[in-house]
Amino acid sequence: MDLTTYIKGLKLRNPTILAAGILGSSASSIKRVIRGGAGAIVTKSIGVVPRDGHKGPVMIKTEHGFLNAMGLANPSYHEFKRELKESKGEVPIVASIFGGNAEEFKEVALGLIEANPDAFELNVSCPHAEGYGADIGEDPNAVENITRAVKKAVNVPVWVKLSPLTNIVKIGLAAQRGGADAVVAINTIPAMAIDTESCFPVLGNTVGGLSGAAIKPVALKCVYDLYSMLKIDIIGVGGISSWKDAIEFIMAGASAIEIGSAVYEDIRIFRHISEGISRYLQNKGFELEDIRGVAVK
Amino acid sequence: MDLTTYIKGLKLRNPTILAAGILGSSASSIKRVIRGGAGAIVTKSIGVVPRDGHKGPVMIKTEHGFLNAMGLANPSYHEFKRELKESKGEVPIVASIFGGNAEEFKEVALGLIEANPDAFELNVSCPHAEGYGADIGEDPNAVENITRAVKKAVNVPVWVKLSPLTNIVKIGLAAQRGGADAVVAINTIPAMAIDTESCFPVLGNTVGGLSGAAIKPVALKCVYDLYSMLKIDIIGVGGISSWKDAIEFIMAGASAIEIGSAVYEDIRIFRHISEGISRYLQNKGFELEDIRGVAVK
Amino acid sequence: MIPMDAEITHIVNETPSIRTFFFDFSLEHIPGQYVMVWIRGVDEVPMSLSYPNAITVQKIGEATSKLFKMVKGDSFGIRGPFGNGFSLEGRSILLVVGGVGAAPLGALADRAKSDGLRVETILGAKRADELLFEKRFKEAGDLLITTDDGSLGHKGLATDLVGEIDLTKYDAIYSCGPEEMMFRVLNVVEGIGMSSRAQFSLQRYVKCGLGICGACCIDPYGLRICRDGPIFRGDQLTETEFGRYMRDASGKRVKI
Amino acid sequence: MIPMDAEITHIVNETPSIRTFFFDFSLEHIPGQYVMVWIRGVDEVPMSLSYPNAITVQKIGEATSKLFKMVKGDSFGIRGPFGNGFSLEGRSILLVVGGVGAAPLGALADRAKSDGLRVETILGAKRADELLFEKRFKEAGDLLITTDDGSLGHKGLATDLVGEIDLTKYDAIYSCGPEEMMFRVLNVVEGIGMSSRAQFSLQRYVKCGLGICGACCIDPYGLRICRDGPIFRGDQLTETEFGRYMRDASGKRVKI
Ligand SMILES: Cc1cc2nc3c(=O)[nH]c(=O)nc-3n(C[C@H](O)[C@H](O)[C@H](O)COP(=O)(O)OP(=O)(O)OC[C@H]3O[C@@H](n4cnc5c(N)ncnc54)[C@H](O)[C@@H]3O)c2cc1C
Ligand SMILES: Cc1cc2nc3c(=O)[nH]c(=O)nc-3n(C[C@H](O)[C@H](O)[C@H](O)COP(=O)(O)OP(=O)(O)OC[C@H]3O[C@@H](n4cnc5c(N)ncnc54)[C@H](O)[C@@H]3O)c2cc1C
Ligand SMILES: Cc1cc2nc3c(=O)[nH]c(=O)nc-3n(C[C@H](O)[C@H](O)[C@H](O)COP(=O)(O)O)c2cc1C
Ligand SMILES: Cc1cc2nc3c(=O)[nH]c(=O)nc-3n(C[C@H](O)[C@H](O)[C@H](O)COP(=O)(O)O)c2cc1C
Ligand code: FES
Ligand code: FES
Repeated sequence: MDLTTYIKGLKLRNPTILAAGILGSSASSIKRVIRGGAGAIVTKSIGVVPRDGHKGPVMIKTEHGFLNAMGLANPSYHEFKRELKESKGEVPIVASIFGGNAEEFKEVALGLIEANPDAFELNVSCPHAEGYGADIGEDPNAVENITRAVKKAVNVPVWVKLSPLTNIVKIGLAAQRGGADAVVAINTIPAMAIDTESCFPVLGNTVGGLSGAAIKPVALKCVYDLYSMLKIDIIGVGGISSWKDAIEFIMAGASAIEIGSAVYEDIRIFRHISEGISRYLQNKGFELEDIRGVAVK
Repeated sequence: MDLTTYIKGLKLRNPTILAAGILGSSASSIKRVIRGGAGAIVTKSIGVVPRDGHKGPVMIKTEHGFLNAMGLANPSYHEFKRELKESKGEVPIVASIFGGNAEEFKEVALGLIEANPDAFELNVSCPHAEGYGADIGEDPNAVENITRAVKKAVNVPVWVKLSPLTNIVKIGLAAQRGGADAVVAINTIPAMAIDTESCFPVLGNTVGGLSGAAIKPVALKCVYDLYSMLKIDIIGVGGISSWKDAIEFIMAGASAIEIGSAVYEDIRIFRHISEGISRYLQNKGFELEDIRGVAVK
Repeated sequence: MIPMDAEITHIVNETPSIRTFFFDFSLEHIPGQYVMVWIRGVDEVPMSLSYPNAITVQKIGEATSKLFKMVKGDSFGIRGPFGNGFSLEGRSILLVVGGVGAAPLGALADRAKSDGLRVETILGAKRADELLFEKRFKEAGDLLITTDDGSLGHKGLATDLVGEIDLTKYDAIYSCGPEEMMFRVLNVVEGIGMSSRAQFSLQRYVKCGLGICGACCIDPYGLRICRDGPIFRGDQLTETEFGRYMRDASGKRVKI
Repeated sequence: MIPMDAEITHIVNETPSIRTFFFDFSLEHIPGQYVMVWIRGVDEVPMSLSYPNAITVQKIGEATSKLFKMVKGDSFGIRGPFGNGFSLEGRSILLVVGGVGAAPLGALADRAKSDGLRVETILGAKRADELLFEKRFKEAGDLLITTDDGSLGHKGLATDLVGEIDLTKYDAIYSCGPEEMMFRVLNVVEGIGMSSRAQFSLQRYVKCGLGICGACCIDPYGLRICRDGPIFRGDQLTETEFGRYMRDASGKRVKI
């Protein structure tokens, strides 16, 4: 079954993409995910200066998902250029970047451009790093300006990653106005856990983001809403761990899907999900295109 | 162990409260929940005119929670007065009400007042009824005005139920300005599911709200944020199904907690959770008051 | 659970207004349990399992009419089985059946027969051609028929016969049909102190099917049709709303 | 999982810089597996289980210093056990241990002894008073000691001895200690074609412990210390970053 997927300006061998911040911090881990079947890679979010990230615990597995507050740990674009270069080859590599304002986003994008990323994903939605991510992503003007600034600076596709804790369609439209080629929904949902034995919040950063199976129905609704209102491609992410999940997102209008927490089960999840999608399409006698947005009545 | 709980103007035998829309539609079901140990009851949300609610499926159990789009089915305040009267007695009964604007909220509140509810809970956060609930609850001015209107009209405590899909602190502060005696967080999170066999969204209303275990870490974070910024009581709700969950919410600052979906396991969940809280406090040598907000550093 | 996809393998026209829809899998269930049937794009409605792989449906309104337009190969969604089901007790039982109430009781008759019980059935309908599962009940044991218009068997109501026969000879009595009918049966068994030996399959607005939403609760004890029922013993129903009123989709009381 | 609450029952001062913290429950584990130790309000750090109910910790920085301030009755959080652990193979094994690397290898020695294996240990430390689990290794089999300053045993490095003895007589070789030390061991076993019979316990920045965040991956195959390791065979490590560089908390490469 042919799963070739086109997202404005990019051609993917299949619609499964590694989500930002998951095993995407070095060329070696990226290549391992490519061997695991991913159709494209989004790197860890990269910024202007190195960040060690938050104190631990930075991530725990809960009964229904995962909580994390990594804190945008990254070695800065200066250092990451090398990883990006070494990653290039088999599948499109999308550089996730963040900054405190349009200038910083532009600086990081331009800083990485010599490593030839195939696209950029703008992280305006990380819920647990003050002054970054969702703090910016709540403001439609900021999102529009940042998108426009990066779009002007580079000549590869630009995706904008959205937070669920806003009027997501409003922010998605802002990204579209700014020239985004696609939006990615969703980042983790702000969340926390408390240890009743010690009375301490469990995450080192106190609060963090919820990912994994728990958030799937929420992410799906975001994709559904965005697909109804936006013209550009929607990339779905949040709790996808099976081919059925992936198909739900495609039926809600996703052009492709990203997989994050589910690498916990198996790094080859990308291959498994692609195979599952193929089997499903074959059984039903559908092409991938036939089911895109089909649940949006 | 004494679990007596005070929420501005109300005295509860324990901090467990039935959440709105759960078995709260008739005096008989309310009394059954009281026998199950609840410290207080919030009724189904009541409006100006009868509503049949959405077409089915109105609710499904998912792997990690529940999805529902009941559609604010209710027989109107005219009809519900009788149920409210018959429910009164053992524990405080809080009438949940909704409307399209401040006038309607006021009409419903005044309409029910002769049945002597012990408090009102204003539903400005239902995610799946157009023109009601969260459509209003996104706007701080609307929330402030509605709260003030009801507060002026009645002389019992008024709670405001918040949606997680907004800047919840902003809306909480608006409720506080409007005179709310407490805020209740959170209502369900907008969500959906798609049947990959038929390509149909599963809920009759297409989209609905996620409740149950999946949303607990999100609700907890909301309570935590509100407790840090508001002066009035916070009532926690969302995914609570064990005494440990309840204690997490109290440690995040909740004065009391509401239980919804977990009645699925056992209607006596209120008793079980109270007993668990008692055991915990006894083991630790704490009073209930000692742990309130203790995780907020 | 996401509803299972049930593909129609076979449709039986039972009566002018009742059809049985067989689907492509079987559900392990206790007779009396129901499923939520999702007619996509229309509604989801409760239906008793009349066979492990079938529901037997009377055309009533929107959802059932849409179902009646379906043909072999079409499909609907199924959640369940839900509810408690009948409890088979003793050696000799009586079934009092009205109309489409034969759906769960047909399944019960099959089970009782294969368990070696003595089964007697009073089967009522408006007219002879509206009698449901006549052959099925006959195969399970003795059958008495009543029709409102006398077109077959006794002219009158199933409950007329219930008043006439000696009920004490049965270990258990099972009834499903219009609520007025079941209410009369309840009154009769109550009169002779047998209400705890009678089981009734109730119909109320069932919405969530999970015991959470409260739509199906009956006064004054708050018993939930969808979870605690749909089968209740007579002694659970005396001095309740049963036979008096029920609630519509909004929760408003309506007289029966 | 929410970290389990581990209450300190007993503290052993092993060396001037190393302590063993026993806690109030035991974890079923394979020697070599680690736990994430949550020093509340400070940080969460990986520590090998030195006993089913203990970790043995060298004071290094923030978290370990805070731990060293704790007394009996204090508690920390524990997630785990995580990782793969050592695989015990053959009948005669050699342990090459440097410093606090004795934590997992002490547990392995106990297990090997109780399984009836022949255990020989080369235990190295800076000074005599920094030797960890000397008695424990002696009880498990033969023990050779090296100290940098010659204050006990052979003066020099553990790896000096490794170069001198005939390694082919061992079925398996296990090593944990400073990476320079393990790298030398790797070079020796590689030279004699035994790298697949040697197992190394690696230390890298471990953040999530779940195999998701990518912090602990080693070049060029992307093996994750936290999930695929922390134990790797020599043949998995040749031509990798091992012994050459590692990454700091930000992901930046730093020379070893
Ligand atoms: C436990 C249980 C088992 C049942 N088993 C059978 C069966 O085996 N065969 C059969 O033909 N019917 C059965 N029914 C009744 C069946 O559910 C209704 O006839 C059906 O819902 C009508 O749907 P509709 O859309 O065609 O009618 P509508 O046009 O929606 O309404 C017509 C009437 O149907 C009833 N109804 C509608 N929706 C519901 C609902 N969600 N729950 C209950 N009643 C509703 C109401 O009385 C309503 O006034 C059962 C009901 C229950 C509660
Ligand atoms: C699988 C594994 C098992 C280990 N077992 C033991 C053991 O049994 N006994 C023992 O004493 N030590 C062990 N360590 C090392 C131990 O984790 C570090 O010494 C500890 O993290 C230092 O924390 P700190 O806050 O005191 O130091 P910091 O002040 O935070 O940093 C000092 C140095 O410690 C290291 N370090 C800090 N945080 C981490 C981290 N999250 N992961 C890895 N290294 C880190 C870095 O090299 C850092 O430069 C193990 C490490 C790993 C990866
Ligand atoms: C450990 C971890 C680190 C993450 N880091 C980033 C990041 O750096 N940038 C970003 O945009 N999203 C980040 N995310 C969010 C994911 O890319 C993804 O949006 C989210 O986890 C939901 O998908 P999932 O349920 O498949 O994990 C991170 C998520 C996790 C779990
Ligand atoms: C079936 C159902 C109906 C609900 N109806 C209402 C309602 O009428 N008004 C309201 O404010 N909240 C309503 N809610 C939201 C709950 O009161 C509660 O906020 C939410 O379910 C989260 O709590 P839980 O996880 O304990 O269920 C409803 C929830 C469910 C599951
Ligand atoms: S139908 Fe919802 S409780 Fe019975
Ligand atoms: S520490 Fe996160 S992948 Fe290993």
